[in-house]
Amino acid sequence: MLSLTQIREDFPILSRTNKSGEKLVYLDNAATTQKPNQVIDTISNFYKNHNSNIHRGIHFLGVEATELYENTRKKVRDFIGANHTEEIIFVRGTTEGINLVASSFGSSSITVGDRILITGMEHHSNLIPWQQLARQKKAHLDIISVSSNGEINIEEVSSKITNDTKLVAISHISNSLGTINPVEEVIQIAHRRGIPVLVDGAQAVGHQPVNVNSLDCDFYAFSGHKMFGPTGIGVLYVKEEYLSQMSPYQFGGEMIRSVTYEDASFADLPHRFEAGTPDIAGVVGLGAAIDYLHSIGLDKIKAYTEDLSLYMAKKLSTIEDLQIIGKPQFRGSIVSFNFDQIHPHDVATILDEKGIAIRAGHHCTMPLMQSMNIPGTSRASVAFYNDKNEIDILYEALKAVKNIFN
Amino acid sequence: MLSLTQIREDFPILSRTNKSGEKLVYLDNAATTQKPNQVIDTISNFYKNHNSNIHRGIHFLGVEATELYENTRKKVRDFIGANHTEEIIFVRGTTEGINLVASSFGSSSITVGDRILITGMEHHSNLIPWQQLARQKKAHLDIISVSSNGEINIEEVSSKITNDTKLVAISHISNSLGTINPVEEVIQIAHRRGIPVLVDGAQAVGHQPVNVNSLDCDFYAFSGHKMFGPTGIGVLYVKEEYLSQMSPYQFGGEMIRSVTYEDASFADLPHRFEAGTPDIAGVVGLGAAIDYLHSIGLDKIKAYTEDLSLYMAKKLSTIEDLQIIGKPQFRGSIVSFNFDQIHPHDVATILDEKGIAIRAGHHCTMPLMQSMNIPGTSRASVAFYNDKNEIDILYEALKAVKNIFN
Amino acid sequence: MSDNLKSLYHEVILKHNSDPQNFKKREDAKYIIEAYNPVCGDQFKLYFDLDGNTISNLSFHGYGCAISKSSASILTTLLNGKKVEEFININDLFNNVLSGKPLNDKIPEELLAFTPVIAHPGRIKCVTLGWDSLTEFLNSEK
Amino acid sequence: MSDNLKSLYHEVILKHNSDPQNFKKREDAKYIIEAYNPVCGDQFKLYFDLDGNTISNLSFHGYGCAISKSSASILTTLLNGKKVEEFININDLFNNVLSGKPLNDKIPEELLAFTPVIAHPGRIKCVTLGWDSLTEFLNSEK
Ligand SMILES: Cc1ncc(COP(=O)(O)O)c(C=O)c1O
Ligand SMILES: Cc1ncc(COP(=O)(O)O)c(C=O)c1O
Repeated sequence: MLSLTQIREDFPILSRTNKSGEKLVYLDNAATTQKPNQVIDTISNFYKNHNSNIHRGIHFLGVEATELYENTRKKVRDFIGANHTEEIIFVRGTTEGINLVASSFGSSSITVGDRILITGMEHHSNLIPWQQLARQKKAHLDIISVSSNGEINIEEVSSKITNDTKLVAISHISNSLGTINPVEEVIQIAHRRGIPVLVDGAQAVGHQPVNVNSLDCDFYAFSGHKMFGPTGIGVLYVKEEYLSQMSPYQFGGEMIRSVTYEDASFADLPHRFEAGTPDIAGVVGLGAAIDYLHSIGLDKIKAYTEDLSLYMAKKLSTIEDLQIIGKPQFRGSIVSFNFDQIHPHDVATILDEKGIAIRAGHHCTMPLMQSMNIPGTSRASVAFYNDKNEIDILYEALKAVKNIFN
Repeated sequence: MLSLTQIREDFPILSRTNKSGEKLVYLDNAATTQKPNQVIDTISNFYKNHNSNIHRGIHFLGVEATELYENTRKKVRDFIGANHTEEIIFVRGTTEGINLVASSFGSSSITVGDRILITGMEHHSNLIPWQQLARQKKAHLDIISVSSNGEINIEEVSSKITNDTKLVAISHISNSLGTINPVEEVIQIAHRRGIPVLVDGAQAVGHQPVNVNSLDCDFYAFSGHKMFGPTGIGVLYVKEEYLSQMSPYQFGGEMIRSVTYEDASFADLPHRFEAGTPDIAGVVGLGAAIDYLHSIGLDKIKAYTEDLSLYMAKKLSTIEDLQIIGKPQFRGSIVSFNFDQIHPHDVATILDEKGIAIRAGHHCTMPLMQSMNIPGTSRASVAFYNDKNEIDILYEALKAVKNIFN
Repeated sequence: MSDNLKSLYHEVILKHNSDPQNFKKREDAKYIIEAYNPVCGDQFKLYFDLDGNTISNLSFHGYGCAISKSSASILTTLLNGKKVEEFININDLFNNVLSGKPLNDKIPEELLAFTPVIAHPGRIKCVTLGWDSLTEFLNSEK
Repeated sequence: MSDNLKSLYHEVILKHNSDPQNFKKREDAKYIIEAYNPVCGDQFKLYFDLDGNTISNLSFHGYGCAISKSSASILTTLLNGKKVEEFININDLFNNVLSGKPLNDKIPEELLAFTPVIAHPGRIKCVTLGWDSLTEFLNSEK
């Protein structure tokens, strides 16, 4: 078990109240997580003591800032079990990471008639880049269907991989249903045919141990703000084998080796992919988030949040007229649900009045909602600072919602 | 005059010392500026009290965060004199802003045989995107030459604009020479031929009043970290007329109107250009930087820093064997210089030992350095928190450098 | 139930939500316009004719939250058979109320049920969804 | 002048900077290799022959800061006529010194002039520029 009182003290926002004086019950962790003082103070401390541009600075601040920045790259490497620091590219977030792959890998490796395979539960960030790439290249986008339980069928993965398939892209954990996808199996199947796999890890990193080496994925993208770190920073892991083939994504300072007016040659990896001044403070803050997660332990975090989320799914399912949307065998920290006759936005607004923050809508998975024939869901998502008491508060509030509409 | 003691107290890093106990004299402001407590505390306060994802949140934190984020867009609009909030796109920095234009505007408006006109003093971020776009589109990149004083000739601008010229891109202030370019005149000339102009404002914003409306530029890019704001955030201004023609740059959440597995339609401006979770805290911090700059006054800042920089240029030019590189009529806060026989990196290292932070190298303007036949320069750049006493310390230290090598 | 909740989901809203007025498709309507909120996914159609300057046979159909649905329902009850100018006038008054301005003129009482939504800026668009679409249509017809 | 400065720009460095040894182009050298530091712009060429295992006629030319230039100059004085293994040995010792490890073996005294550079991590590459290129070349020749 975690020492919850201690942990909650690390997150100052958890003592916020809403306008009616109701205490915040933050259950919107899938949208963004809260930040511990350790992260907030690291960012302040960076600006107060070490702020400088990096890589080219000879002065002591430049040296300090560069060290903090590059040490975080090592931390990230170790955190996700990558082999090389070169494989760690700092980006704005999951969305930019996937766009980078779609642009750089996509432009060289996808051509007319090729196929890209994704699942039907992907976040728009792991759907639209591939959809638009396919349109542009006259390639095809294939969709692995999602069962009413919110799961994919591993046989369908096999059968939908063709000789023309050039990439498989799949979310580690579904942000709208909570499904933990069988990414290891998908990767094995794809690799048997020599096809690289991109994993959208936005909902996994920070909630469970993730090891890109044992997963053997080829691309892995995640966001700092969803793992208790700062907004504006994320990571794209690219396996060395693909990295060296990829052309730069953006052009500018820090990513070149040599330039004339006519042409440019590009810097070593990974700097080639980090054009311009990066979010230095964001990177340093991300490092603090990793340290913080280590200090609690990711195995513990996984056990605790999955238990909490199962408790939530079970408890909410006892409410009359409430359906849990997605009943996967393996569930992350997310539970989606709907009332028969009450719109998710009305649910969320009434909960908001009670200080409970959940999300309502299509959760950037519109086509999934269309395929399930629902306009959206209410979604509650936990983190390790939540507890069963908060779930009970949610439960009571949802019963009150029902009463208002009856 | 500014109240320097008060201002310096706002910047905690200014009391840092180096390993030898020498007090920091920060003259590397062109690389990145330092941040006042007002900015640092705003970021902390955001994370401690308002952190949430934005735009789709119904709960009170989501409302607060969205309001803070979108209010900053209004602040930026007013700060640079834009007409519409839609014209303000948040990006990582100048580099990403220019890459966005090169990709979105470039892909639709530049074709075989077209020409793009830039100056010879552009930062790599305002050179390589155009160079690579030109290569990709079989278009041509034309270069306005830079005089030995570090200036462009306005007649050459006229003569280098042809019927095939589709874009002019020019820095407001040169980051390696300090030259304030005659952007108004360039824009007038280009507009007479119906050609849009992009201005790289990285070195101008925060150091002088900038008004995109009176400039009448079509694109204007700048970085938060160079205007006393956070790293990882910047702004691209796009005049409405061009904005509506431009296709999205990255694809993902927050930038769509409606999505199926087969296709997507895109959100209203400016959200169409802000895919994924943005750097929310960075944006809010940028707003605090704007407030801070307003509280001092940009006219005062301009007068003060330009006076300081002229003082510096004059004083350093009295040192024997020291050449000022670039002697423009109008100088921003930057002075580049070289000793006859001493390498810029050696200069910077010796100054570092004395606590003085300057930059040495090509300053991401390699082709300019090649054209001037120098490997780089030492560059000292001031901000409104510097003073003449610090310039005098620099002066004495440079004389010491000369002594070491003699 | 707290007072806040009572007032936010006022009985007027709840009534129109569970029993929306003029809630029907009419494919032969002279005008069919869409009211879509991409943020929520709320999606209604408004059906009506224009006899000269008079809005007639106004109905709506579609899917949305209680707030957007009840607001659209009230829209149809208030404005069927009214002149375009009357719609514009009421719409202006309604927008004033929703932006928190003091109320000088008379406004149909049902609309006051939506004032507590002001405290939830993310939901204002739900209130105005149908109204905005009709305004936009009328503006484009000018 | 502070003690720090004295030691950082040691007279050995200053001497080799103002009067670099074996500073000449030799286009007919058996091997010409480039030493380029994209961060600083330092750019040297090393010219040498290999007689079996022996490095001979070692010279260098190009442009760089005092540290990279003096280090390259010392490299040529120390290693001309030496065996490849000796270079590797000295290079390893030198790298140990520069990474702050305690010194067990004897190392040519001139090289100790560079130890203060350890405090300036951004400049270490200047010290090792020529050495690294030679190492890389020898590794690729294996
Ligand atoms: C003139 C100019 N343009 C562009 C840039 C790039 O800005 P950033 O690195 O913040 O993207 C800089 C900063 O180095 C600059 O000085
Ligand atoms: C599964 C999944 N993928 C991608 C994203 C996009 O992440 P970001 O908005 O940080 O780029 C999210 C976050 O909403 C997500 O949940």
